[in-house]
Amino acid sequence: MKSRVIVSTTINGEPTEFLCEPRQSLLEVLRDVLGLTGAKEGCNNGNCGACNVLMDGVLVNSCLVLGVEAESHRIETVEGLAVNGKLHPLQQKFLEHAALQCGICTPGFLLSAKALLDHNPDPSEAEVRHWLAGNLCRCTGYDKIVRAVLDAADSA
Amino acid sequence: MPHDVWIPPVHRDLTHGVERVAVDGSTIGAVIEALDAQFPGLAARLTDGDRLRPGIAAAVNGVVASRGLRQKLTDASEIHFVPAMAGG
Amino acid sequence: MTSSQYKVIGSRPLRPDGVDKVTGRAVYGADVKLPGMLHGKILRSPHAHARIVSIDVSAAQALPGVRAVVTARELPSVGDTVTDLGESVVNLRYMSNNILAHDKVLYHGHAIAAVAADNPHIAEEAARLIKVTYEVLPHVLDGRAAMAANAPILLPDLRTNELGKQGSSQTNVAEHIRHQRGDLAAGFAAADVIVEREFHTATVHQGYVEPHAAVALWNEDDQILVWCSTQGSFGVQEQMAELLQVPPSRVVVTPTEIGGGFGGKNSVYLEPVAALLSRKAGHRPVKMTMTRAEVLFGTGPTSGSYIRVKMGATRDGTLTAAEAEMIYEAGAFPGSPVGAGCGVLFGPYKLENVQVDGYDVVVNRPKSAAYRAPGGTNAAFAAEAVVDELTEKLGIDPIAFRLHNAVREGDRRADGPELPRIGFIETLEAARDHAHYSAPLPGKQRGRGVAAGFWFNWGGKSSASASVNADGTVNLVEGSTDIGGSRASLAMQLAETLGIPYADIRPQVVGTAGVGYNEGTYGSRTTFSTGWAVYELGKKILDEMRQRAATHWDVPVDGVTVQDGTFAHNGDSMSFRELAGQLEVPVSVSASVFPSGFGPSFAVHIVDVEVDVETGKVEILRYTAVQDVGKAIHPAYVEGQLQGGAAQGVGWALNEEYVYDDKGRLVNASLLDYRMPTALDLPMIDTVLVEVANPGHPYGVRGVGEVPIVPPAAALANAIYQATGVRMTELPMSPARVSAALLAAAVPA
Amino acid sequence: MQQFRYIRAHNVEHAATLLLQHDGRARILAGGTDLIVALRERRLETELVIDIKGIPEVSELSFDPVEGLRIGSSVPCHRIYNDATIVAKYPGLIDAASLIGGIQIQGRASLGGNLCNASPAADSIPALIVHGAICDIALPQTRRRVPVEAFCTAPGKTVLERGEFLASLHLPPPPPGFGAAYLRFIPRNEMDIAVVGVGASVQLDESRQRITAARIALGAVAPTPLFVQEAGDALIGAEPGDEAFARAAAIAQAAARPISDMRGTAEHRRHLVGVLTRRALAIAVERARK
Repeated sequence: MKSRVIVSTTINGEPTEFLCEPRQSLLEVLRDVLGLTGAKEGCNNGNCGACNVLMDGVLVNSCLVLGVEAESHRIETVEGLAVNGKLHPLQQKFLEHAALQCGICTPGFLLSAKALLDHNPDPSEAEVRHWLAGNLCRCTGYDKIVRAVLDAADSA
Repeated sequence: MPHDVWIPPVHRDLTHGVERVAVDGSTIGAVIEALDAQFPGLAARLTDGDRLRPGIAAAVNGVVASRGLRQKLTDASEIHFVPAMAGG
Repeated sequence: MTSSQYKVIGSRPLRPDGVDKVTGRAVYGADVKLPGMLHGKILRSPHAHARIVSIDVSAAQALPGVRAVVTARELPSVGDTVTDLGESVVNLRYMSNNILAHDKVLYHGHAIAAVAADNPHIAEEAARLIKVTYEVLPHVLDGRAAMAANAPILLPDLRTNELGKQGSSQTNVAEHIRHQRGDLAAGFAAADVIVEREFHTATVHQGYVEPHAAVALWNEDDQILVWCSTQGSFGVQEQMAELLQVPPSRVVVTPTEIGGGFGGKNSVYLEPVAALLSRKAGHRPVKMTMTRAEVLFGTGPTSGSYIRVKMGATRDGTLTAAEAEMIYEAGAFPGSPVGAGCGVLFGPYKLENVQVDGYDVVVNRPKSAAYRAPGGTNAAFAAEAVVDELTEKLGIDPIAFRLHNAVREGDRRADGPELPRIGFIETLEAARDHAHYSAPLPGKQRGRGVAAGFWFNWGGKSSASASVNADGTVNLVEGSTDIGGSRASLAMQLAETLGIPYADIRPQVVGTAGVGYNEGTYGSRTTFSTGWAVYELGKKILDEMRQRAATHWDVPVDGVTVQDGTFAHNGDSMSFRELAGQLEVPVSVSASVFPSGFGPSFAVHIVDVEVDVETGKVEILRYTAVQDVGKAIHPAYVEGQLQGGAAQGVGWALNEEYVYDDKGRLVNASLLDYRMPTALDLPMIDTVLVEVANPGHPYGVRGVGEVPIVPPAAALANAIYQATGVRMTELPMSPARVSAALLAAAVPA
Repeated sequence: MQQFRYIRAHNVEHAATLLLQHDGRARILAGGTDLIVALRERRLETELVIDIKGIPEVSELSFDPVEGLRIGSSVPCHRIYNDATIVAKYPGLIDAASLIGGIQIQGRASLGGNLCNASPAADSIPALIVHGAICDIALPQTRRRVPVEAFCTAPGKTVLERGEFLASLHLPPPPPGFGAAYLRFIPRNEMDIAVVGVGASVQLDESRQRITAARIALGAVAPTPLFVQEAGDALIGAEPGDEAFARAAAIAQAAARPISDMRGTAEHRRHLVGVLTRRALAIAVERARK
């Protein structure tokens, strides 16, 4: 039985090919095969959001996607947020609002927040909280994260 | 000048219920030696070889002594033996 | 002191590690990758309590891709050495037993054996092929049940340390401690009102989002190199040395970025196992990471507890006596935070007649680890509920009552020593005067609760070094794991001391090979103690720079002054940067400190809730955390500590708990069913930073990280009472429990 | 995780044929939010994973005023609640689709997968039942139709037989005066499994003052999602209001067979069935009157 397959995909705008076993999740592929360790494993069953990435612009848990499913799809990770050396407004606002402490959940929050602002550029606090409820943060109590996202929306 | 040494409740069986003892000593170690002379067994409860027993700290005038048994005592001090705890 | 005295302290600059963390570049434990690296996996016990009859690893060893299998046989035997590993006092034999079970498994999830293989999937397959034969034993999960005469015995050699004396019979009670002052009977006799209640709190986990991760390489030259996510690299070094019986100098620990700790990443779990696997697998590096289930099965948690509290007060609201009994579940090995709980319990109050009895009891649950103000939340939940009931019975405003009884400088703690300058009164006054406290709260089933909290804080040993660069910047090399922005708070203190801009300090966290000894980032100590070290560095650098300036001008050093980063002599002056650019002899300094003037922290939390009396669900409408923070070096990061502590306390209060089945198996070991708060479960958390400078620190710093988790559960219980008239005495106050209590009390919808 | 092969099926026949060939040793992958976790945790074993998301029919989402709504079994939740027509016409379904997991779960999870996972606590199933949904089940050559309330047979078990898989779901078009709602109770406000879920739908007469038909379905209080026909029937002819809702709620409570587990106690669950049934009916009626 052939254990590995070639997958052609686009990651952060770059056409990318990789070899993976069908049992490897997209998260494993990103981290272990492609060296993109920005996506984090916090639970590996879709309950913490630390591994969130965008797949064709849709927010997904990369631990709940098989690497082979990325074939012909577009993946965006935290590594692709800053463009030409300039931080994405969300990244900048997370820093300014002290919206991270340990930082492990930050990449996942940034992707969730980006998906939100792409979908709804002017969210209310309630909408931000709803959209981020699939991302766990144990350090901040969410206050400063929510403020950072609202501020990023305002300044966009 | 003697120090005012407070005996922890769990060790007052050795001091026949006495809560505060006045003893001399130029270091915490010397104070414990003096206590032990008066109340045999106290040193064994408070020390482990040449150090304070793990989990026990000496507080001198409300401040945890960083040098353990070798902590110097200049003036008459109030001394407590308290649980050493750092936290999370 | 006013903040205007400072140029850097009190401002809110961006953290030095921020860009790495928002771009995904920061390297955490699981991100480490070394050439030739293998992957390890642990096999864990399916039983709560069982004797290990045999372990057969042959099938695992035979699986292609498997490079090593280890069991407890590979761990050197360590005697009953009791050692102080910073955050807690541990018996190393027990610690070794917890790393890999020797002859018995003592909880569901107890590690038994481990495999190293070419990839994590093979390692996992192989671990499943290890055959263990068990003789299942009766188990006990509850502390009070474990104290009963006929309870199953976990540790046959355990004897109670009964008020300082060693017991002689088998037991699950490791220790009975007592704080006692004054005359309890007389105190209660003087009281007009006495309230006595019993409380229960569940086992809860620290819940850091990053699971434990470590890479170890046991080299051919017997150096053991470790990269791991830890609160303290020197603590890892010490534990490795003791557990593996090697000299500490042979263990080199490099800390990675850490994805949260809260006390749970002081102990080692994976590191010694990875090292043993590395040696056995031909000295290849071995990476081990835990799944989330393993984190819940095998690390943390903090103790569940039973607490009985009795307090008395006179009609005018003066506390006359307080008594308590506290039973804390240590987990499978001794070492619950009951000692700290005993100290926190009545910590906020001036009491002449007080007795607290604490029991450290082993049960078939994971060995407890420190968790943010260890033992404090349990204690405050009990004591602050009793205080609330007293205020109600006496008809006195809850904050007025606390102000009347609050400890201040010179008052004695329950364990004896006098308190230094503290800010509890100021904190209570700030809470009383806050708009939240007087805001109307209209609507049915709504209530406002208040609770106070105390935490000791800690100083501890810290070292740091620094060197001046030719461009006028300063490299700061420190060994304190940065969990929530301490690179910034340390760089700010150095910048302030030197009189140069914050941006000119380049802080870096290094491991055991790169800096002098540091205790871990625990006990709310880093900004305080490592801050002290950094302050010393600053003074040393200025001294050396003044000498260099004196040489430059060819004048006596006494004639050179330095202020705001400018060196001057008789009208000549040079900026720090100019002087740095002309140094012929480089300037580099180091400092090590063990400061003792850490001051305790006090917090008062106010919370508004609405209870859905039909479902039992509690919604938090508004939350304010008020705290004496000494001097807030970086106010935004201090606020973050208050907010994060409050959020963890809310989770502990409302939903978090370990749930076991009748066989003693943990059934909710996932982030789906271990319910930590989400962004939808919390409102904005307002903070008030009360700044009563700590006289024991050059910049007035006192620890801020731990006390904010102490009051939340009590504040919520008191708010639920105000909303419904029902007093909740068991954590978590989950909807099922609240609903049952409301139905029992026939509270109308 | 165990090793398996992965195949992308081109069409319904291809997928069904693969399933038949592998006879119990193959699994259908749609959103993967349940399947991948189950494989990782070894609750399921498989040799082959068949990805059906490339099959046009099973990824189709379409509404026809006469035929009603057709939801391909791999259509993720986010496509459903981002469709204005469905939002307007199938409010109970929208309630469920927008609270399965968090936003990132809804980016992948499908109602078909939620149904096939056959959890007693699945959020979509009570909602589908009260909307009268029918399952379209595919075999290599034939099809059969089963009402959603008859689809689950035990926890994790369905009526699907060898080689069968769920191709799509069909919901009849809602007539005027129809309203539905799904409510669940969870201890947190997100990322939780229903302690109790209740779906309710009502058909009001032209005056909107009387109930002509009603359906009530319960989640997490029996081995399978429970359609309580007698609770709905008890509302026929009734005037909407507290009294009628309480009557239906009492019947629903009596039909529930809850257990105590890590997510809730039997007592609390039975209590919640009453509370949620009343609340869901009130919302359904309010929507029916709009």
